[in-house]
Amino acid sequence: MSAGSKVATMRDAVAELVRDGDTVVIEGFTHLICFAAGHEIIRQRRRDLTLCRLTPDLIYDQMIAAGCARKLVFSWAGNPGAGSLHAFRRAVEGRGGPPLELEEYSHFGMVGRLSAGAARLPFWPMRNYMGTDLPTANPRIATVECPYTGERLAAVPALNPDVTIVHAQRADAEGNTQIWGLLGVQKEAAFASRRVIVVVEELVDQRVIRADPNRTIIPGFIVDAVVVEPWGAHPSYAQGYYDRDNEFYLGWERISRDLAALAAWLDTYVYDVQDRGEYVERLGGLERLRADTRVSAGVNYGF
Amino acid sequence: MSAGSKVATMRDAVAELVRDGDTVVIEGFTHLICFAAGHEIIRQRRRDLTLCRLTPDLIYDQMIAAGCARKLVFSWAGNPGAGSLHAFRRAVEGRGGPPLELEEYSHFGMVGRLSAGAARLPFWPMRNYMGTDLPTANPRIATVECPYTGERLAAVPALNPDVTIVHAQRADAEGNTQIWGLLGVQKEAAFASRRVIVVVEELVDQRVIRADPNRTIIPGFIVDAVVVEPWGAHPSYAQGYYDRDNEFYLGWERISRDLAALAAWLDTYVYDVQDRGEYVERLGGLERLRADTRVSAGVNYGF
Amino acid sequence: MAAVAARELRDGEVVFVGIGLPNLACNLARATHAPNLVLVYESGAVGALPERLPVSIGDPALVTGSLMVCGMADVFQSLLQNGRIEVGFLGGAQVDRWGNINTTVVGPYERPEVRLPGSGGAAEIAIHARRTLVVSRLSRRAFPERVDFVTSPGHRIGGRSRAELGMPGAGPVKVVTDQAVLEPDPDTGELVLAGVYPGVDPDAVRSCVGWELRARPTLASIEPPTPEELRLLREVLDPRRIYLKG
Amino acid sequence: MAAVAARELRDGEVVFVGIGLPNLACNLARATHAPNLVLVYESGAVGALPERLPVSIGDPALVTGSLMVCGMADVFQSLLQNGRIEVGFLGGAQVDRWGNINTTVVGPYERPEVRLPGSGGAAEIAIHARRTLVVSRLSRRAFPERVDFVTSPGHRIGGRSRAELGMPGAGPVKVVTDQAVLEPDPDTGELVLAGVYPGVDPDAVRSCVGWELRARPTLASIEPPTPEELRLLREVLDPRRIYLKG
Repeated sequence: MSAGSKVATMRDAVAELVRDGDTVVIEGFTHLICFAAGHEIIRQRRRDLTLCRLTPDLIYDQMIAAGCARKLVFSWAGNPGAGSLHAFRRAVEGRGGPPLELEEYSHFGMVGRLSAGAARLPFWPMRNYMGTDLPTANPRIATVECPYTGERLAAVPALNPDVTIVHAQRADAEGNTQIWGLLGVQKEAAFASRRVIVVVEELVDQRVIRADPNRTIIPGFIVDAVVVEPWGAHPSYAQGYYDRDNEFYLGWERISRDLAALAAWLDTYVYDVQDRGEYVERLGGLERLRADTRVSAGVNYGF
Repeated sequence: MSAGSKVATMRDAVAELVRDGDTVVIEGFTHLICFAAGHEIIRQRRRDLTLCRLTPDLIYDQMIAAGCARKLVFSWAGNPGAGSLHAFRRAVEGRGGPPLELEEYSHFGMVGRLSAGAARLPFWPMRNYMGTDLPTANPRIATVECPYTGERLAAVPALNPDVTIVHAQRADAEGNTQIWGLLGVQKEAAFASRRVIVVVEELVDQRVIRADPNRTIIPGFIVDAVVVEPWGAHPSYAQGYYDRDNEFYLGWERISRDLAALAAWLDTYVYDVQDRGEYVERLGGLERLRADTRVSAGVNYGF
Repeated sequence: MAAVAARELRDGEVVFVGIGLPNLACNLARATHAPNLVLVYESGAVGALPERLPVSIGDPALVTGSLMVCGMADVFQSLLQNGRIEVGFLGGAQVDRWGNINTTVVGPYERPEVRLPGSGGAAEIAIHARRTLVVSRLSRRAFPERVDFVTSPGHRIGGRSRAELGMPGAGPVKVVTDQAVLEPDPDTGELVLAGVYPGVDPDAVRSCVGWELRARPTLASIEPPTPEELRLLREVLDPRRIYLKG
Repeated sequence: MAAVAARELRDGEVVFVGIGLPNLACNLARATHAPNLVLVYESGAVGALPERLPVSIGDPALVTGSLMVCGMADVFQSLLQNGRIEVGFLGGAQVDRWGNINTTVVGPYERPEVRLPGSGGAAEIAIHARRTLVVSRLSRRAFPERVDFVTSPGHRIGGRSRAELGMPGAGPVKVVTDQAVLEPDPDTGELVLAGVYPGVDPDAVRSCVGWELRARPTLASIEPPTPEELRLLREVLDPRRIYLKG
């Protein structure tokens, strides 16, 4: 069984599948954040996007600075372990930068929204938000009555993005995708989405996928394009491939504080480069982040 | 990190953790059905149990025949690929055998009940049952109103068993449990339950678990006892360990039809044996079912 | 029946496979015109390439070499309820005038004459699969005017249509039997005779159906299995004749 | 603060760990009196044994050699909402009289003076963890009478108790600062002075708190870090002083 190959360049995948005004999810919780896709979206100057992520992280801070975003849907907007997202803060604190509409939840709320989207349910129930000011800040957080106990639970609305972009360690040409290490909400985001782009460190033969089917998170039949982009998650990391570039995260504090420095950074590392390969070149290569080897043992699928 | 060992014999685990009147889940969809635990429950003559499983399978047919069950909660009560569960049918069709109360759902309904239980929610919403007679047969199938769209969805009540028994390929002494191949609803059943017994083909050093944490389905801190019982899932199967004993499933048709044959079978293979080892002996060993070797490659957890 | 059902499958489709004849039909289709069929089993095996005839929907042979194994919560929520299943197979002890199927009880639910296994995944497959194919041997017992219990809803239930009841899927598009093929009337959803097997008299079919079976203006004559289809079924897919009753 | 917080953890407990001081406190506890502490990170790493100081809650070092990695739906539903998390750590820009915490905005939500990161998992941790420990440096800015925004509810919110609001967890049992420890009054839930660090004047503490801080009848004197605790913190756990400000 081998349907047509879905392998595409990042340029073509973004050109075809990411459109102005789209609701976009680039997921990956600390692990496997697809900066390569975010940069291509900036290069292609997409506009009026509704950007959704639990943690906007540097990638959405960059996209906000570049003017791609109309709205941000999120649950934690900091620079993990390093400080603030200053493009985001400037916009929200009204200190210059394009205006930005916010729709704010907690992590559990965002997870519930994508779980509902993946199950094609209109809402997701949870015990949450009592006593917090979040429902006041975001009226989309509602309540639902239990048909058995009569108690009122919190509810969040389904999130069904136009396009979800997931970075993964490996996939085959049909898009059967395997991830290990932190899984975040990538599976839910992909199933909730109308269009799905998978970006991988390695394109593998389908035999590799079939040799360990329990590692498959996303089946090829829900994937629209497979982009092969080594180092595509830098400065975040890919378990077993490369470590997180903490110096980059720490350095972003200084760059993002300063409009001119931020603009210069975008020019040098996004607008003026053709593709991911050139980005890695300009950084002088990333071998220093290459992961060491801790290979797990296999398991027996025989019968 | 290594808390106290939870390793126990099947006799002690069942004596301590399975009580008369309990709501019991022995899950495993075709794969990893813990017959060893069912037989010990029969030997210890537990009574008035509410037995819950998507597919009662031979194990609950045997427990019903032995008089352990007061009630059955299920979604498909056949002998997979082989015919009927005759102890179950006799009870339901009023052709002798102890009376049996039924609470019937579809597979999705049972999965939803355990998902709600695992999330400690009182209900689980789904788009289901419109046009079917199931809600008439089972009034516990209700509806819930979406706070966003106003539409009425189906709802099923949470299932939180007193005890859940899960068979697995391997676990460490603390109960950190790994399963591959079909996963069924074991994870949900374990998290939904007040008490959890894990029965394994192999007890492994914690290093084996830690070498591949993505394979862990159940963390030790929700497990009460770990029982080491090779061949414990026979006549069902354990991927990578042994194949399904189809002759046994086919043969059950004849045995379960005939009250005398069924009683004789229970005497020979359950009541008159001390433990699983003796059961396997009486069957003349099960080497014929030993799985062949199809070991997957490992993945790199380095950073 | 397997060969006729197999022809209803299009290459590349995602199919929710049951055990027995549906499994044979899917593997026959894969071996002939639909090599890229994606077989999904309710047990959680996706893209299975069974090396032997699976004897249950949870057969280990469905796991080894498959594309993905997922838990059953994902099967029913992310695949079926999500609308990703294009074809679902259904069979049953009773199929009625409106394509409703009963796999629960013969007789009253509380005190059944025959207790059948029940829904399994059949209720939600009938509701969510984009379209379903029903496979059942023709007999007066199996095709009553009205089923004793609606396990899997068809085109009209208690007078209400699928649309009125809010069912996402299109319902049964074909009922494949051992003598003829029935299809729903596009307007009413009532099952009508669409075609007969070579040499089968439409009146013989009518006598096996518990209602006044109407027929399409022109009946399709159904191609018998080709020699190649027969060879695959008898020599490759079910050599021990576990599911092929002939 | 790390040492004082560490002492609040009991061996074998399941702890929802945040990054920074909470992480130091948990690893100090593991290295001393609580070797069997189970560290759970909201990123999905369970039973982590980090070989290096994690710089984020999703650090790859939390995965390698951990007991289990699960998706975030499982973290929040099967672990946190399920009631399996015994201790949760919280910190924040503002902690008020009733133990409510603000990590969302300073000033009005619509037009904040300072936009903070927001809840992350803090709202649900405050609601579901069996008990929580709050770690925050003492200052008048950080301890107002009333927070600008309730991100994580404490013991009394708009006059209503946790029980009235239906929160499963017990809420903050201790607020560990750099000068003193505050605890909720058992009856009212109001934070009161429970103990001071050696040489700290209770009035100095009062001057850093935006409400009339009451005190327990007898104040506990808090043991300073032992030489061993200091050695572990400074030489083993955070040699580069990333989180230890002294």
